Amino acid sequence: MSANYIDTLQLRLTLELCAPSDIRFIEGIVALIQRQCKEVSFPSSKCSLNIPVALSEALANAILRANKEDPGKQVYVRSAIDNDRLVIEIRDEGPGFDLRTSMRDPTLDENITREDGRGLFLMTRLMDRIELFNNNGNVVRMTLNRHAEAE
Amino acid sequence: MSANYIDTLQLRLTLELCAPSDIRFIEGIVALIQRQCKEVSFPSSKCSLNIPVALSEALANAILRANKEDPGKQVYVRSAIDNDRLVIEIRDEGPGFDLRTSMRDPTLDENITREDGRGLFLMTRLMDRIELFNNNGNVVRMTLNRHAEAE
Amino acid sequence: MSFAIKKQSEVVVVDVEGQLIVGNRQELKQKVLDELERGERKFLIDFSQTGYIDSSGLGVLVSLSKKIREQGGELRLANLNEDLKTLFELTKLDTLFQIADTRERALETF
Amino acid sequence: MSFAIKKQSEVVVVDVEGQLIVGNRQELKQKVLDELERGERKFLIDFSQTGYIDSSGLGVLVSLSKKIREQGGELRLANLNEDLKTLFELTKLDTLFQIADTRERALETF
Ligand SMILES: Nc1ncnc2c1ncn2[C@@H]1O[C@H](COP(=O)(O)OP(=O)(O)O)[C@@H](O)[C@H]1O
Ligand SMILES: Nc1ncnc2c1ncn2[C@@H]1O[C@H](COP(=O)(O)OP(=O)(O)O)[C@@H](O)[C@H]1O
Repeated sequence: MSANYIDTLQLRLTLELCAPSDIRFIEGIVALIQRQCKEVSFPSSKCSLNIPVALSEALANAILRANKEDPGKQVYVRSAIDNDRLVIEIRDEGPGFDLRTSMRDPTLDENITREDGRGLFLMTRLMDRIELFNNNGNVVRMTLNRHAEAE
Repeated sequence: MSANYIDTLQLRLTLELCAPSDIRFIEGIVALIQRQCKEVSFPSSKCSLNIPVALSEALANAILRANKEDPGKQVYVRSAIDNDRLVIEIRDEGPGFDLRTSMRDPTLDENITREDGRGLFLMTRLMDRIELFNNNGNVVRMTLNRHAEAE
Repeated sequence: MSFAIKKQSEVVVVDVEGQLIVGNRQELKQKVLDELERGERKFLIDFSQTGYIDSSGLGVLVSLSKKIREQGGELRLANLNEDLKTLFELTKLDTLFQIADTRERALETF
Repeated sequence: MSFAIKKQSEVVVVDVEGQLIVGNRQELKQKVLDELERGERKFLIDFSQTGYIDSSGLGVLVSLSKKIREQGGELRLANLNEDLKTLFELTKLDTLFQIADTRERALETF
């Protein structure tokens, strides 16, 4: 179906899942959500760059930083995609964190040769909006508009 | 991802859409929901027979019988798929109907050579459960279990 | 979806490519009735490339079969996959139609 | 996803097939460090068959580049598609690496 067809149908796809704290699940979860985005004809470079990279970062942080790969802890993912935007929420069982104090600029000379510290930076650059909530754990909500980056 | 992988993730996919009262949309909507069912590794003959035929019948009735192809009326579809079952709700803007009095047995000698009247019969045979509700129009809810037909 | 028609030794063979459903059954009906009017009497519908068939599609097959028989002709079906066989059994239409496993078998015995 | 390694005129060429992400970056790191230990000094990573790269993947490229340089060697990258170019520009890693458009161009100038 063409993008126009999708507009006519006012299609909305929601995905919910709960994954063990194991980084081997990341690639499959990303592929699932990529396919959901393609189903509503999300722009192709958003499907191949922005969404997989930002989602992969958020999942890696939830599994490694928040849940510390504890097999007793889970990561909850919810994505909602419609003609206007993608909203993904990732909930972990960690303490939460503060975006401003946790993120550094990896493009600065003193950081550019560091191996880590590019995750939150990429999430904020590749998504239109990042929000944090505390709700029985820590929720990271990422929003990507289908069209222009303006809100 | 294998079916087992999907079980581990407790995946749940929800689709919502609103279609104009035009039978040309049926095939595309059926294909969309078929792909969602394949995404959670629903058994293959349910994806290729039970779901498309029952859904196609319900959509055709909503568009032709309930909305009478009135371009001012819409058909609303909501499907929710998880590891256990598929639930599809089709809401039209018609008066509603009664399953018992509307359905006849098309396998009887007096009906077998008739052109029409096999839709509701197929829906009940291909799905595990059919329910009707009135909710600002008429809602047909069809449930198909992933595994045995028992409830 | 589309309907490819060709003639094979006295028999009009129709391939149903894709779905046979409420949205396109009129097209199949018209194509077959045109051939019937032109004098053709032997018809074979081949489902090897068919996805699913809905009740409207089944209905069109029933009514075509009747019209063809009224003109002294015959309609046969071939190549139903497992799903389509189930559909014909559920509706008992397997008792109404001459159904062959393969196109060759159907053509042989006309 | 997998990493195919072969030697092409003095240069160790690695093809990244699929994603380069937190789940597999260690495998790439180990493979390249093994070659470095074996005495290899010229490395080319080809991304023509790569999907996406996450920050861990980028991190591994940064640290490999450092380790190789410390041994007097050199790491080059080739065949970044538009998405990967955007990723390297966003992180300014396009200024840190020698990036060639094609594998041939990268091999020529080593
Ligand atoms: N979900 C999370 N829960 C707790 N802390 C987090 C989470 N996500 C990020 N952080 C904190 O933010 C820091 C920076 O994250 P990031 O930019 O992704 O770089 P890296 O993960 O490579 O350190 C992490 O090291 C961690 O302390
Ligand atoms: N959504 C609906 N709204 C109103 N009436 C309906 C609806 N679905 C079915 N019906 C009624 O039930 C009858 C039988 O439907 P069905 O078994 O699908 O056969 P057919 O549509 O070929 O008549 C229809 O003719 C119609 O009167």
